[in-house]
Amino acid sequence: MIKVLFFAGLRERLACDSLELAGEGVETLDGVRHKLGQQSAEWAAALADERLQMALNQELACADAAVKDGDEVAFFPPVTGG
Amino acid sequence: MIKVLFFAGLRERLACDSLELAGEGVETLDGVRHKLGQQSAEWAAALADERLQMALNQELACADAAVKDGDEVAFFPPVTGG
Amino acid sequence: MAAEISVSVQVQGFDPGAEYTGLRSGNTADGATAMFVGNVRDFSPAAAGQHKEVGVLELEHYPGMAESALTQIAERAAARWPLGRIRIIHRYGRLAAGDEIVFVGTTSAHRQASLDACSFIMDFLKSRAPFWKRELDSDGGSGDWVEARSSDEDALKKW
Amino acid sequence: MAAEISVSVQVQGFDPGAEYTGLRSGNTADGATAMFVGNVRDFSPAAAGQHKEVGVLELEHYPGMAESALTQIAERAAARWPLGRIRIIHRYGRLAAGDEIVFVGTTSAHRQASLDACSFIMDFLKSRAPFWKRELDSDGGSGDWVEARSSDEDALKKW
Repeated sequence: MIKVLFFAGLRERLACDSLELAGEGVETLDGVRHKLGQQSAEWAAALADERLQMALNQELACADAAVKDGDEVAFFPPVTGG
Repeated sequence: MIKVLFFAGLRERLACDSLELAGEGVETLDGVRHKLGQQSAEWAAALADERLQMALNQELACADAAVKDGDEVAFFPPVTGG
Repeated sequence: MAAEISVSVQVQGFDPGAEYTGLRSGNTADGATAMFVGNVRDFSPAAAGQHKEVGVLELEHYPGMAESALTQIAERAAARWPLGRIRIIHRYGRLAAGDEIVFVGTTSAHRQASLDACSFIMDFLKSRAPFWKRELDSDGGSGDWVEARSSDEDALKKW
Repeated sequence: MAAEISVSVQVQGFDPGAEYTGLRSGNTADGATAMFVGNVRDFSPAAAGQHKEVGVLELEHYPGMAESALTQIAERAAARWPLGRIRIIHRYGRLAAGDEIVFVGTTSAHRQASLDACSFIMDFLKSRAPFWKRELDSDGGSGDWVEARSSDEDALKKW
């Protein structure tokens, strides 16, 4: 399984903090995003936002980063700390 | 009269904190420097140091700045505060 | 000469004076200390012109990643400048106008290194550390998320 | 929107924590505070490689001009960046290793403005404010005057 986390505005829009996703057929962060988008049009739209940032095992990562079983993935809007 | 101050290493080399100089024939900061240099070879040498900075009425100034009676002039080595 | 790095992600406030003391304690090799403190402002930068009052800010963060992101930014700074100590604190949770949000402190033998590193850390923290601000409404309800500014992303280009 | 400028040239020490409090007090318009503190190091930068111990430093200054030079530098910074408050303290007299020499603090609505102004003020202070350092010998006798560094003059070119 792949653990998926959502933060801030995206978390609210999806009404979901985190979920577990079966890793079959998912090879990259973009693959995770596509699989999640199949849940509904709302999820597809929310995850299609080009400004979304992605993290893989708590490090910022690109859409083509390889994902494997046991990984922790996160999607979130551009950060606004500091 | 023109009040002339010396600071730091220059003050020590000249063994002089300050003096009063008659303003006759002195038109610029460089003129003050030349007139002071006439006191002795040691003064001439100390004041010939090209790195010396000059102030006129407590503002950094260039050698050609005009000097008049009642002004306060200062000569000192490059500053090293901070 | 690895820099000493200390990172805290916390709910509670901090005392910049005490942080200064910590950066200096037993540290006479470094003559330069640069510090930056970010506080909650009383108006929203997004509301250009119209000074919208901000009563309370809520900061969400990604636990675990927030600490490691800040540590990595500090390590990048330490690799680039000759730093003695680096201290970063970032708060999360609810904050009122005037409250401290973030502290960055750096020490070095060279003043420009300490100031540049402080600026570098703040720039990367703004665009790379997983924190999100929301302005709560005056009635305490959930307000709008603060939008990221392109000027913050642009600020990274100078490094 | 003239910045509030406060300059002190003094023998006595100062408390950076108290200075931070002064910069922030009643100041919720500015979300950014940048500070720089210079301390007496335990070795001489002139003695490259060979760590010459410095016990005591003596700082001479030009009374009157020192205050006005620092005020002018602060005014130049205020004309260039949108600053709320500027605080500069420079000590003179005898200082021991670890003692604070100089404090520069700036506040702004913009973090980069506060950090750049702090760096600008330190650069101009180093090359334009009339202070001179002398390293006293360990037996308390008059030691050598610190030589000005060309790197300090060069630092002005970026502004």
